[in-house]
Amino acid sequence: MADAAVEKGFFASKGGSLIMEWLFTIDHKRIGMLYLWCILLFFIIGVFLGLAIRLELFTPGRTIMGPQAYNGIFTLHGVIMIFLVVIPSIPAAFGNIFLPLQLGAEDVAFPRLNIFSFWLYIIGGAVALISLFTGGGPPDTGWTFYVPFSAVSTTNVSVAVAGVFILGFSSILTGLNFIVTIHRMRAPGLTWLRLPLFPWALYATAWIQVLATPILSITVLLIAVERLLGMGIFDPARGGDPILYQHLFWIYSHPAVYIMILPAMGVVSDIIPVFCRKPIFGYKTILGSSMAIAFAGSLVWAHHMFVSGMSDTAVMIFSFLTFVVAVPSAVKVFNWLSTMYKGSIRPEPPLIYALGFIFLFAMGGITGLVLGSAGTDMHVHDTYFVVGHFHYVMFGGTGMGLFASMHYWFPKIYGRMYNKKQATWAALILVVGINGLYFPMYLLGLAGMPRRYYDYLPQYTTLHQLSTYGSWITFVGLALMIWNLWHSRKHGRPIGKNPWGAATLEWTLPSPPPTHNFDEEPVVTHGPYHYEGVIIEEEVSHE
Amino acid sequence: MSNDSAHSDHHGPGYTLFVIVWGALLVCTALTVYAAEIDLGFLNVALALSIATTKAALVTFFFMHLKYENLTFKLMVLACFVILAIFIGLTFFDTVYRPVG
Amino acid sequence: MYPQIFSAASEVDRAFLIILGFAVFILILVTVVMLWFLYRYHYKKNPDAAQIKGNVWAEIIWMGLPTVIVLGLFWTGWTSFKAMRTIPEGAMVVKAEGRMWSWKFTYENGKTSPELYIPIDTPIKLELSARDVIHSFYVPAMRVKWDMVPGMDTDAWIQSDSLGEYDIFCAEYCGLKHSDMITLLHVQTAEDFQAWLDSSPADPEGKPRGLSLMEEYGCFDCHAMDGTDDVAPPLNDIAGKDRVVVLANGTKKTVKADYDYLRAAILTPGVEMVDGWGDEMPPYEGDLSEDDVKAIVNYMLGKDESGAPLTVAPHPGQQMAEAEGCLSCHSTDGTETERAPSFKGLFGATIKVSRFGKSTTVVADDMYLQQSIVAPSKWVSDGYEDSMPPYDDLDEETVAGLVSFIKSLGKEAQ
Amino acid sequence: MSEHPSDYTGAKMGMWLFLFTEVILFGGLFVLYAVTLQRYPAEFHEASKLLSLTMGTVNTIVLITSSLFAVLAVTALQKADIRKAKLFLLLTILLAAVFLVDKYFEWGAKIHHGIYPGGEEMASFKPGMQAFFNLYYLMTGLHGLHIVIGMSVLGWVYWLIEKGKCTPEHFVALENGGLYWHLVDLIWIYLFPLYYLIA
Ligand code: HEA
Ligand code: HEA
Ligand code: HEC
Ligand code: CUA
Ligand SMILES: [Cu+2]
Repeated sequence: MADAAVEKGFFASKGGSLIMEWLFTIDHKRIGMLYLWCILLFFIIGVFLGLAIRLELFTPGRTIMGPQAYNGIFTLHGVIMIFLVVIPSIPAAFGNIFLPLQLGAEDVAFPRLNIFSFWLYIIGGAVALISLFTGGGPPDTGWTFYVPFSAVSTTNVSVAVAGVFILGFSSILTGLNFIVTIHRMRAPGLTWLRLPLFPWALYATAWIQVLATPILSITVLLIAVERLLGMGIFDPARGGDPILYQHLFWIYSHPAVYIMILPAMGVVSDIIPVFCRKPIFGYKTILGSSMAIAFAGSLVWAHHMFVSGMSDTAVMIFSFLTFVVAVPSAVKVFNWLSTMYKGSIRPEPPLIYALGFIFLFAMGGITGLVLGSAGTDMHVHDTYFVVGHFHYVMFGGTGMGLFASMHYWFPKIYGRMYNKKQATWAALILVVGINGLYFPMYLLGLAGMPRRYYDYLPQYTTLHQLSTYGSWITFVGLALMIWNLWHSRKHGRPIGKNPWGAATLEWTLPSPPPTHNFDEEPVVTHGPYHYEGVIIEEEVSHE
Repeated sequence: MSNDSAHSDHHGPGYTLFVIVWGALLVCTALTVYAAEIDLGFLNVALALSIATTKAALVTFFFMHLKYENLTFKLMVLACFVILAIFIGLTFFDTVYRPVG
Repeated sequence: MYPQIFSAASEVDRAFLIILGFAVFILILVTVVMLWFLYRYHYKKNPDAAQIKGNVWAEIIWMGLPTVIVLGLFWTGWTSFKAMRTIPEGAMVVKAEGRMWSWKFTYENGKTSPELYIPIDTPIKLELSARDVIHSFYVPAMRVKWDMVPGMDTDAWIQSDSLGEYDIFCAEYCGLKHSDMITLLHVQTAEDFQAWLDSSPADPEGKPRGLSLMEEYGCFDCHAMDGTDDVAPPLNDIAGKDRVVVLANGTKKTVKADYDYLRAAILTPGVEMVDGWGDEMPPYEGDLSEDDVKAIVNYMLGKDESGAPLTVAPHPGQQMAEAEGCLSCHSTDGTETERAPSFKGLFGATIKVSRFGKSTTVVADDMYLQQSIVAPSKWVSDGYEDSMPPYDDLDEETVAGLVSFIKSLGKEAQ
Repeated sequence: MSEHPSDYTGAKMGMWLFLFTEVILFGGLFVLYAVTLQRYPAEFHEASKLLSLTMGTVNTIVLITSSLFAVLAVTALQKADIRKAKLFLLLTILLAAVFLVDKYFEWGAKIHHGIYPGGEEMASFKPGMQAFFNLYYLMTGLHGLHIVIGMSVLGWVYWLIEKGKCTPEHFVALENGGLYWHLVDLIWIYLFPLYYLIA
């Protein structure tokens, strides 16, 4: 019996009902798994909505739905993808599971708070979904909820922003928990400079979550107040200023894009050295750039507002700062590439996904420069160029980062290995598909096609159709990947503790890790990328 | 992880200190009300805010025991206020320089 | 990219070239290096990794160099922006107003138009404003985009070095028909422009003034005239009907749609709202002169401007359709001939067409109708031959008149 | 698995972080306030005159004093004087209630005069003054909500002491409750001059 329990690790039932054991668990690994499943579920919903958008745009005019439905669908697509998928994705799922393990800790600092933020996530998600079926129907404002439109729209905006409000708190509490965990729960010998880069990235992310998200809360609260009491806080006739709404919104939402990307960068920084068998190049620079991005990320929000009617001085300042933030990202890319230099590279699936990440993130990030430059942004702002940019960084960046983590840690979580060949193929198809899907959007944007358009002029038809074909290729890659992982969960080849030969603490545990993590508190004596003497344990050991 | 005895050697300061700080806060309040009576133009706002900040500092350092916390805590508080200052400050680059009209 | 007709925008295009050029270069570099390393240092070729932990100089270089480059990019971007924002002294002023979901351009002599006409090679200052929510004035051919914010005055400037017609888009999401908020920029010779500017907005061929006003003010963007609910209640046959309205304090009452009711519904729509509809209609108070309101209300009441009952005049487009010979193939009463589909009920219908030889369906909206007249071969309705001649020599007004005539023959009731 | 065995510093750190989120939450409104003040200094001046300086000052003193009692409660508990700690805590909550009563009368008077969002008097104000009062209601309203939350938290801590779950050895609950209460005070320290004193 003891044996079976070890084999199932933290999955092993302790005899309670499923609900009690999972929904009320305070084990960080279970909470992480709950997040993972919910995030994947929402991701699939979001993806179907994305697919519906693409089908509608296959021809000008009406293809499969009317304008009201379209506007609702892209709003929902944006809200789900941003607030329910990419913001929680890596930190809430993999952060929860692996942060304490990488620190050599028993759990996060506040386990009850942890499950509470999961409930908030579920409640927030449920409220957001309820807004679809009640009141005036699905909100049609876009995920940015700009006033005054969001104040006059007859759709169910109030309920939707209530959902966003709750989700914000879920995110804040996760961040808070992680900061305290990293400060207080590192194993003996695990100094700040021996911390793997994934916890470092989570640390930087957590600060953004704590210090930026409350602005979102107050902003959506103001929308609700505006709708329910009609105060006119953003109404010029009553002394308000609609552009201030945009400031408040982006004060949160720009830093939020770094909430999305930093954890993915952290994962990639952890994966690359493992498969190159050499330490990460410039460890301190990478962790420094994470913190720099987190800080400088809060200085650039108004680059979303270059043509909003704000002052030209502000345009200059924010454009300047935007370019400055691009540098730490560039530094990371160069350091990753240098890590490969003279390595002994094993192209296993996690590495393929990580390299896919670098390529796609660079494709997206570099067009951020076009957007950050005031003159060029004037042309491409609110066109498909922007849509292309953020899909590359969010899907190609965060999405691929999430997939990389899934493939990297899958054997740890399930104690089994997926089909590596299929995983690699899925990665390659995804890279091709994502380019097919989003590259035409750059061209559309340069040609002047505005975003959030239900209908378009005939001259844009060809590019829209190319993009739609691309979405089908993406679909194939995604389906193959998910099927492979789903199947291998139960039927994969059993695998040993440390199939990749990684040097961080989670790989010293059995797979899946036991409920109590470490039998005795580990003592750390070297850095996280020290591969000397680390054995690749492919086989299940029978000690 | 701190060992459990860590906080038994945490001797907070005594009652008197806090009563003194309270007295100082009341004096500040009186001062700021008085200062508002005299017209200093825009300086009024600046003065009121400096007094408020003094009071806020008294509250954080003494009532909230920040004075007795270690450097990490102090840096964190600093980070929070720096960020808030950035949010307010950078917004002014827009609103102050908007063409009037 | 789009052809470019604005001299100040050439700096923007140069900035595009520089930044995109840099982007392509760095992307190729990153990708090639990545793939080369992947190949060169494959573990079979290179079984022992060199334990390099970093290199201070390398890192300083790739922190410093990008910083310098990036600041250069910032500067090109900013100067090009500055050029677009520096409005020349003495530019001709045109007021542009955005509203759900149409445009109104007002010239210095008081003439208004839903499309923008400008003379060639003349700097134009656009004073932008919005009536209800935020819209954005966007001319891709000029790289100009600027938001129109309710309650705020913003401006932009344009100038064209080429004659022709260019698209104007609304680039800020503004609700249901955001994507229909498209209009045209006509660049004319100085003489043509002057002639256009001086022509009085007189009713084309006896169209009632109330109707042209309603078209001009965008009423039909929200209201239909065929009894169907659009974004707003339909306005045909409204005269004398009982309306249930909701007052500001939430109570409901029933009123008759008489002159005063309709007048108030236009000028201050938020005060008495039709039950079941939201407060989306912008108030037209101060925008419409008392005369104009009178004309509109009388038109809705089925009277002419003086208040006398109207004899239904034939639709102005009918004459055009006859003159251009459309009616020799198309019927207007629903009878399908072998040669061409009927106009009746065409507008709004979902029809099967073949496009480049592939069959799809489209909705016969404004754009479709317009395209079907100018370039009929693009979409060929199923069951018909590609036998209609392209009418690409018609002027804009005539095409618009024809489209509006087809629309007047009813919307497909679905 | 139990809650992590009382990591005192960790718990306090968590509380501080939470306070930061509160600061930033109000910070959003401070952004609005700052910008609007800069735009309509004269109107703010005028509108501020309509507020009762006496009531504002009284409330400031009340809140500062309640903050004092909160910190004294912590000190008393640290010194293992449970009886005193409970007394101070009660006084804190009592003064909070006084604050709310004062606020009730203040708001009531304004609303009575039609100065509230949607009120007739308010509608006749200049835009800048309307903005002043909109923000006034928003910020003092949100602050009032925090007073209520703070009272509940302190009440709960009182109950913990009563039950012997918050003791001279494990007083972090009281300390954190106190921290929260000081924050509420801190925000008022700024609201007071910004609304009452710029006349
Ligand atoms: C994961 C999310 C994510 C990330 C990481 C980024 C990263 C960046 N973004 Fe993006 N952005 C979004 C998500 C994201 N963005 C979203 C969602 C929107 C639209 C919101 C909406 O309106 O709905 C948006 C919109 C947006 C705009 C507004 C456009 C508009 O509406 O007009 C701008 C403008 O400056 C911008 C800029 C940038 C920049 C400069 C970066 C930089 O951080 C990028 C840095 C990366 C690189 C530079 C590439 C890698 C480096 C190299 C290959 C080395 C070589 C590089 C150099 C030497 C510089 N973004
Ligand atoms: C991480 C975030 C994220 C992700 C992953 C995506 C993914 C996709 N998005 Fe995204 N999108 C946003 C975030 C994201 N989006 C945001 C924030 C907006 C702005 C909203 C706004 O304007 O307010 C937006 C807007 C947006 C638009 C612009 C709408 C407009 O402006 O009018 C378009 C248009 O094509 C689009 C398309 C897609 C597509 C095709 C996908 C692809 O995911 C689709 C690719 C995948 C597939 C095609 C696979 C389909 C899979 C299945 C069918 C199921 C598979 C089956 C099994 C697994 C068993 N999105
Ligand atoms: C943005 C959309 C929009 C535009 C543009 C618009 N309306 Fe309306 N209109 C509405 C809506 C929604 C209602 C119903 C709610 C209300 O009464 O305010 C309405 C109601 C009305 C009514 C009352 C109808 C009834 O059933 O009693 C009249 C009359 C009217 N509009 C006339 C006009 C005229 C004339 C114009 C142009 C000058 C116009 N509208 C432009 C949206 C619009
Ligand atoms: Cu007007 Cu979009
Ligand atoms: Cu941004």
